[in-house]
Amino acid sequence: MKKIIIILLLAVIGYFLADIFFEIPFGEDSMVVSKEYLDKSPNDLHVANTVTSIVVNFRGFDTLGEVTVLFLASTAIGSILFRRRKVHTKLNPQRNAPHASRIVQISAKILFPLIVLLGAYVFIHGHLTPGGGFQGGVIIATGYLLLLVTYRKFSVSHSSLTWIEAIAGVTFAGIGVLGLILGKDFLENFLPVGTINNLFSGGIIGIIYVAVGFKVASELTGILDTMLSIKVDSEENEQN
Amino acid sequence: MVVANPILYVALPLLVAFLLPLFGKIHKELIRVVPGLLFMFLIFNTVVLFSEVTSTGKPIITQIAGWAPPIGINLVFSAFSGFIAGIISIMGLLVWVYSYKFKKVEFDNSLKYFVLIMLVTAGSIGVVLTGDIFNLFVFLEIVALSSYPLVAFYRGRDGAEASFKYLIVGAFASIAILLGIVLIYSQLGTLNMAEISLRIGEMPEKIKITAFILLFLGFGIEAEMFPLNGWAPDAYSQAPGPVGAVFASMTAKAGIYTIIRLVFTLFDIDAGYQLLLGMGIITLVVSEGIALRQEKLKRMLAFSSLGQMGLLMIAFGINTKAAVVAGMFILFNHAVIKSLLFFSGSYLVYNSENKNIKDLFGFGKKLPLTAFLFGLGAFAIVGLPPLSGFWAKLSLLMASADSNLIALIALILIVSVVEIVYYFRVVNGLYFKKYTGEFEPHKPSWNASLVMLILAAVIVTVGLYPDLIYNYFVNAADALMDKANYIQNVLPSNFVGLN
Amino acid sequence: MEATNKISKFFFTWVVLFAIWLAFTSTFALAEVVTGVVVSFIIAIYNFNNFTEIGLKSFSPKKVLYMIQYVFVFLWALIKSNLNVALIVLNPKLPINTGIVEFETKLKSDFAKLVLANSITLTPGTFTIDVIDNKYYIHWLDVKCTDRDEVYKEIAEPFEKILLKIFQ
Amino acid sequence: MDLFLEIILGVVALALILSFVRFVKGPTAADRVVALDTMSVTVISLLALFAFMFHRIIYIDVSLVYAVLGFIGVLIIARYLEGGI
Amino acid sequence: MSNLVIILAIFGWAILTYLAFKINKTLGNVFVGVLALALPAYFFTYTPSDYTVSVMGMSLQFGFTSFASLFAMLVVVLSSFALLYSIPYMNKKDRLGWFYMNFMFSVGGMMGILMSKDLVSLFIFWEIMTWSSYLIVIYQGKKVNKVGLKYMIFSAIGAYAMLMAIVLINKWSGNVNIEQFFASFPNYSSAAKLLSSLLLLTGFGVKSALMPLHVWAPGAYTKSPMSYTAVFSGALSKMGIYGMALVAVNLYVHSNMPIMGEVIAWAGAITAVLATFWAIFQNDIRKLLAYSSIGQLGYIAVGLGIGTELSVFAGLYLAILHGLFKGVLWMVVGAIEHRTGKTDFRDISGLIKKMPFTFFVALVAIIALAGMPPLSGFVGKWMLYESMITSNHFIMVLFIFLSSTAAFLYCFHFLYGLFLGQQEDEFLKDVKEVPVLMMIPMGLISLSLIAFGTFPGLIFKPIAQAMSTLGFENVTWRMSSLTNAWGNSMFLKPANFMFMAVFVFFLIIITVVNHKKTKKVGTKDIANGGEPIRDEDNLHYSVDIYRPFYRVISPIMKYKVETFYKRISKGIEEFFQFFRRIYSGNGQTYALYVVIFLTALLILSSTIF
Amino acid sequence: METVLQYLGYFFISVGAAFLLLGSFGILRMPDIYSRLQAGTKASTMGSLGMLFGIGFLEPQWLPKIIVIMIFILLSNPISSHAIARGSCKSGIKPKLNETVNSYKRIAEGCEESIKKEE
Amino acid sequence: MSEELMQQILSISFYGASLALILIGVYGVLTKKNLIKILLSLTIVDSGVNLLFVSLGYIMNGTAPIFSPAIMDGKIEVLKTAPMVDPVPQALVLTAIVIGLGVTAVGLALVIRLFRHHNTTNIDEIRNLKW
Ligand code: NA
Ligand code: NA
Repeated sequence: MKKIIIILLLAVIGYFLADIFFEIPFGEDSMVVSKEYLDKSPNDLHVANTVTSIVVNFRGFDTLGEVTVLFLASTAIGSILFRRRKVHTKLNPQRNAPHASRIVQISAKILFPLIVLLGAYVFIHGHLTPGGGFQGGVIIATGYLLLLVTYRKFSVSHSSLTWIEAIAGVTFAGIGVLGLILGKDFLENFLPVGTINNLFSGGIIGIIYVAVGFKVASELTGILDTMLSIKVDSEENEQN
Repeated sequence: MVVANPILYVALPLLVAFLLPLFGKIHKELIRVVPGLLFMFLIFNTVVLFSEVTSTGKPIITQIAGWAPPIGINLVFSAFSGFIAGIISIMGLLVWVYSYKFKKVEFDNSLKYFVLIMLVTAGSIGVVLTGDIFNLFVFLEIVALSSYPLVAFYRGRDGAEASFKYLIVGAFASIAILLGIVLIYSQLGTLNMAEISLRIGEMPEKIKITAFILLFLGFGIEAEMFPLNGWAPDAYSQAPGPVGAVFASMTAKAGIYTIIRLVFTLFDIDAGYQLLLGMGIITLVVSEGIALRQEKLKRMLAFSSLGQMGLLMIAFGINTKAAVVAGMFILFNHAVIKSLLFFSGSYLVYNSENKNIKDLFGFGKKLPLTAFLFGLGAFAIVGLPPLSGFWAKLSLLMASADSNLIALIALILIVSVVEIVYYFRVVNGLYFKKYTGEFEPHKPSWNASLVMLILAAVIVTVGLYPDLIYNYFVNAADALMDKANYIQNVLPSNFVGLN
Repeated sequence: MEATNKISKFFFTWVVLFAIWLAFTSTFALAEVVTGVVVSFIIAIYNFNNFTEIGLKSFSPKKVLYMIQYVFVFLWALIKSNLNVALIVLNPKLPINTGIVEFETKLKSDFAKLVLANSITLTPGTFTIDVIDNKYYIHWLDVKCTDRDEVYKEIAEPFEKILLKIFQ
Repeated sequence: MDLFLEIILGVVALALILSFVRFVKGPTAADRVVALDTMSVTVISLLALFAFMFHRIIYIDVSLVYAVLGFIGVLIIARYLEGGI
Repeated sequence: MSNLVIILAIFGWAILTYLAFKINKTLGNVFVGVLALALPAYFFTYTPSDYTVSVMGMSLQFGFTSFASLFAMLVVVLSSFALLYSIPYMNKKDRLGWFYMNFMFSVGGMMGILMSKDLVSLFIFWEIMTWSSYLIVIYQGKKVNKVGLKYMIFSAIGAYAMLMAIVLINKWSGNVNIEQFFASFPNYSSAAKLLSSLLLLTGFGVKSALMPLHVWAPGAYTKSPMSYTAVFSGALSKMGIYGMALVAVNLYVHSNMPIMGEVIAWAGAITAVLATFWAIFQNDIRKLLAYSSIGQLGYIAVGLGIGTELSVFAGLYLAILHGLFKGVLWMVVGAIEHRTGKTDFRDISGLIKKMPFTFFVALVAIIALAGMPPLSGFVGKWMLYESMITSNHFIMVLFIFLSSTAAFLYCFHFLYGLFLGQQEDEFLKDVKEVPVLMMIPMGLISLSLIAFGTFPGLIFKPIAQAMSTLGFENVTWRMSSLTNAWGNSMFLKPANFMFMAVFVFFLIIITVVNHKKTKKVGTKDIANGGEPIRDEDNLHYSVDIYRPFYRVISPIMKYKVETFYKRISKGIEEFFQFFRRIYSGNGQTYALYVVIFLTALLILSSTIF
Repeated sequence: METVLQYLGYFFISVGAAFLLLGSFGILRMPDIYSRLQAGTKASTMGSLGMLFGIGFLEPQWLPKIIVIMIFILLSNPISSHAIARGSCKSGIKPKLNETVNSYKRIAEGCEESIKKEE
Repeated sequence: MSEELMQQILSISFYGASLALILIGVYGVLTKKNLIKILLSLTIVDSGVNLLFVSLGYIMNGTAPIFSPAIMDGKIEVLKTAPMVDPVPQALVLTAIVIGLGVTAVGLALVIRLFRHHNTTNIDEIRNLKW
């Protein structure tokens, strides 16, 4: 009964939304501000990837927020799952999962550096290719995930993660504030923009994206490690 | 080098939040000290910026990354948004002082706690200041994501349950908001709020209304509008005491701000005001009525908070200058008084397992100061003169009278009686029921007492001399209601004509 | 001995990673090359111990030759296997006779075992379900024999011969 | 030329659809993972094909990243099937 | 010095007193004494000046009208006496600082109400008075939960009715000035007239405990310390009368809405009768006095409601008197409570021997209350009857007469049950007369009652002045007479003397006759004949004395307003209990609400937008 | 020269597409998960390799990257199939085996053995 | 295939797919009892919205808004025939995805704790807070 009602409700919503969606012509150029971005990204910022220049520069403030969201998620998960971090740090999680296949373990060893390299490539070339700090960071975190799921005893040092997180975050926000100190806007570019499609182009955009890459990688790795290491904690007394 | 800048409201907390773990490695105490310094700076920032806004009479528009709006994101520090930002930052400092001794022994917990408090503050201020609708969405998410862990901060309680409910409903909110933004962007090609406001008429009627509905829904969830506020009582009641105050004074403020901006600035839909008014009335009546039936103190406070949000929606829904001024007053009061109630209330039920109202019977003698301050808060929130709550209620009633909403006046007053019933039940119990001795009360620490006394002093001072801050409300109302001025300040140049 | 081994491993890792970097960037622009050197250096520092077992020895001409040989053997097996699968799949009767067999390998190196397992997986009608110590468990689409030695001869021997040479 | 690519595109799409049928049919989670694995490999090829069609190497990068993420995704589900991560 | 400063000084003094009690009890008492003396001294010597404050764009005005001065006099006199009385009375209680602070706050609040020339400041002081009295009601902390809540709820209902009136008046008149409200009232639409005045009346009616808004009063009067109840029932309830007089006279009399005046008058009459009945059946002195107060306030409402010059005059006169004699009576109860610790008729008897002074003042006050000559109450009743008759309210006369007669019953009960009758030695063993500091206020007020009875002109003067504020100019009065509606003087003295003679005669007869019959028996002796005691045998005046009478009127008494209120509140609670179910605790349901809300908005979008 | 390379490229792309189709056809047709893996892994690996290789012919400057992808696929595809097979085996999915070759015991043994090994 | 037909098909499939994802996800959130399934349903809704946003920014025959060297030099005809799609939705969707990820991760952490506390993942059984 309840399901029928829900389906009816969704049918109504679906009807109205479809009505709206199909009113919007598909594939037509309706850009307004984007035109400016497509013009200014290659010409003013010398950044090939317009998405990147939007993400890091035009709308860099969003991205700072986004990085904060990740930072928050990591903090949140730590806060939600662990009462005393001391118990956890530097302690092998010893998850209850069975051993992974030896084959998978060996391949993980080999693949890990390659994945990290790929991640680094992706975030270093964020302004030239469809990559970026987030994508690169996710790739690196995936590498750690690979190790985490294949090696039961593998654990990431949260202390070093903390350092990376902090330094990367501070780099991002600090570059923003530096712009302010140099008499420009927050997050405004104060470096030479270089030649488009060179690695060293786009001013602060590249630096920020590298910082974002580190931040995302460390944040996500921390989250994954926290989530996968929970079984130790469950033996801890639930009482407050 | 600029000393005060709206951007610092957001940038500095983020910077400090990122750095705080490192500070903690240098010295443990820094974890608790640094956030306080930050909040103090934010207040300094508020003072400087506010005096500038007051003296020039123009809002401060900050562009980010060197791009003028609508290309870049901008912050608008006006008499309206700046005032709310100021309230939030001051409440941030008070929450900090209140929780200074919070879990002193547990390093990691206090680190996370202060990080979350700083970010919820920064997020709320960001919501209020930003001039870009997607950026607003991002800040709302920051607020949400720092609220979830705060709700679930204590393990002995059902915080995780509350937090999960909040998360589900909050996720719906963000989806609705995002969908609304998508629809607006697809039609106008811009995310700048001033430009949206300027060109909203270009949107086809159907899409415009759907976008409005979606945003109204999403912001309504954040603003704790009935029936979208199922998460709120749980979250308020399970969070640590100061966090309840954070919700009342920061996140709820950010929520109501969004809905106000939506109706007042972004869209040109007149029915929006009526919708807001109607939903406010429903929220007020239902929440206050349910508060009447609560056995747990914090849950009662939570429903009372929802009622106050309803009152705010009513005030802004009336949409006259007098009503908006009243709304600003209520907004201010709600932040101050509800915080006092949460602060003192959480000490009253500190050691109680179930946090029932009947657990605190007889505490008037056990915790004289705390009980007194709770009583003062109760007196203030129901609008007894000469406390600040009275003036807000009076101005709202007068504004309703001016708009010929006589039934509304009666309704608000009837609801106020209900409010009196449940608040005075607690106050009576505090003083005149027997202490059952089931648990020993926990004496507030000096810093908590200090905060509560400051809030009480504000309540009394404003009650005795409302004109102290009344003009700020008037200015804020002016700034909010002058849409053309907002657009002109954000988009001064030829960009107005861009199509 | 230990130290030189480590250095050899490290340089091997560095070189391989840098090569891959170059492949990624597909350019010799100075900035890219310098960045690549640095990045692969950093990654190599943290991973060289796991990344390889024999280090720079892998580049000895003999081993390279064997590798090339292996590639061809493998590619041939791959093509064969695919045609085999194609025939089976496209045959309306679906002529399969599946079973699981096992054999023991002589390989000691982990990497060799990995390569063997992968090779078996990619070649006709077989794939590795599990490897426990020296025992390989193989799923065979068209079981021809079940005896360990026969199975070894049928499935693993052609690869193992070469692998033994590469990874010693 | 265009026709050729369109036919190839059609074939690859058909492959995707067939795998998707298996994905929907199941019956076990493992079967779905197999289908998913096949689909992800197909998508890698598809992305490369797009790169060629639009003459943009950037899609090759996408394909590479997709390969890595798809692989690890499948691996994790497989680990889950094994009885824990 | 402006008026406002006095009030602020009182408030400030209240806080200082609180702090003084924190330091030392004696110091605190000194602070109380100082205010008790300074208040009348200052009030009767200063010259009022007006003062205006601007708050949130409204101008709030302060200053005394002569009408307000009349009430202010009562407040000042009663408050300072009660404060003095409190010093010994409250001696043994704790949290004195808190008590006195709130006491002074409520005094300040009352003065503020009287000084307010605009509705907003009136409301503010009204609320200060309300919550400070509330805090005193619950101050003793014994079984006060329900009482306090009831008081607060009714006060809130009243106050919010008033507040609604205020905001509407602000809209219709353009400001909140009281005089301008009265001035512009004739221009109101009839609905506005009705609404604004009814709301104001509700507000004032609650404080003056007019039926059916009286429910809070018995409990509240009973639970606060008696020294405060003297002010509470004597002066604070007069604030309601003050407001009602303003509304009734200014709005109904001068704006030709006599029907509304009738409503007030009838409400007063009914209140007078029923409250008197209730008073009769109380076994607790405090309850008796509480209901008696309600009844007396009913008379006053009758006077105000009828709205002729004479009736208003009578009402105001009764109001002042009621303040005085009720003040004394509450002090008497306080004295008894102070010395015996009891307030139940069944526990107390024969106090006359040990507390003769208290008996004397009680007697004076009771006579005044009962409206017997030669004391002042008689004058008021006389005027009231005359005004009813001259304005053709004959049926109402019956009501008031019934009430007055019935009042004798409880007066008798009061005097006899407490002071006369069987004396129990064990009970009286430790009882002694109250300290001098308690005697002085009681004595002085009693004296004034006698004086006003004989020379009503003493109090006619300020009342006549007050009447001028209400629009009755040139009320002519003499030391012992008042000019009535036809221009004839009412000669009070002969009537006074006549009644006095009759009273003395009967007093002597009764005393002599009863004295003969009196025989001292031990209290344990009552069934010495072996005869079983039946229910209907009254062995003592204190217990169920008027049971036969109760049987007669019980059909009326069955219908209690309280049950009605209880049902309403029950209904409201159940209604919201239903709403509470909305918060089912299931997160999914909350998400469903969101979807339902969205669907509803989408479906209604074409209608709403 | 260019055209030869192009035609080679087209050839490989066609082969790749064909094998991709074949692979998905295989996983649809095969009776149990293990045999589906047989078909799926081999054919799809082959298919993607072919397609990538073909594209490498057509866009020679992309070749380095394409080779990296191919190596990655060669390395990862068999491993993921292996992992799936092992996972299904451990989660208790029985293979549909021909009764004449009674080797089901072995897989069962294999699983048990490997599980024992863990403990 | 004519351009318009292509546009129609694409429009129906993209808009339809995103709408379907949204509705399916919401349905899942409202009906699934398992906390994890509810979270996954939320991510499905997110995907639907993101897909919608990206498809709204699409321009027929458009290409990714990245100026590669070839395009900059104008040597290849791509520049003339293929306009660049709107980059803003892509940038915003990136942000939205990251935010969604954060929310999902926090949600999962909460689920873990709820499971420990209540020993169930059935949302109907986790109702200590109500009324
Ligand atoms: Na979200
Ligand atoms: Na478009």
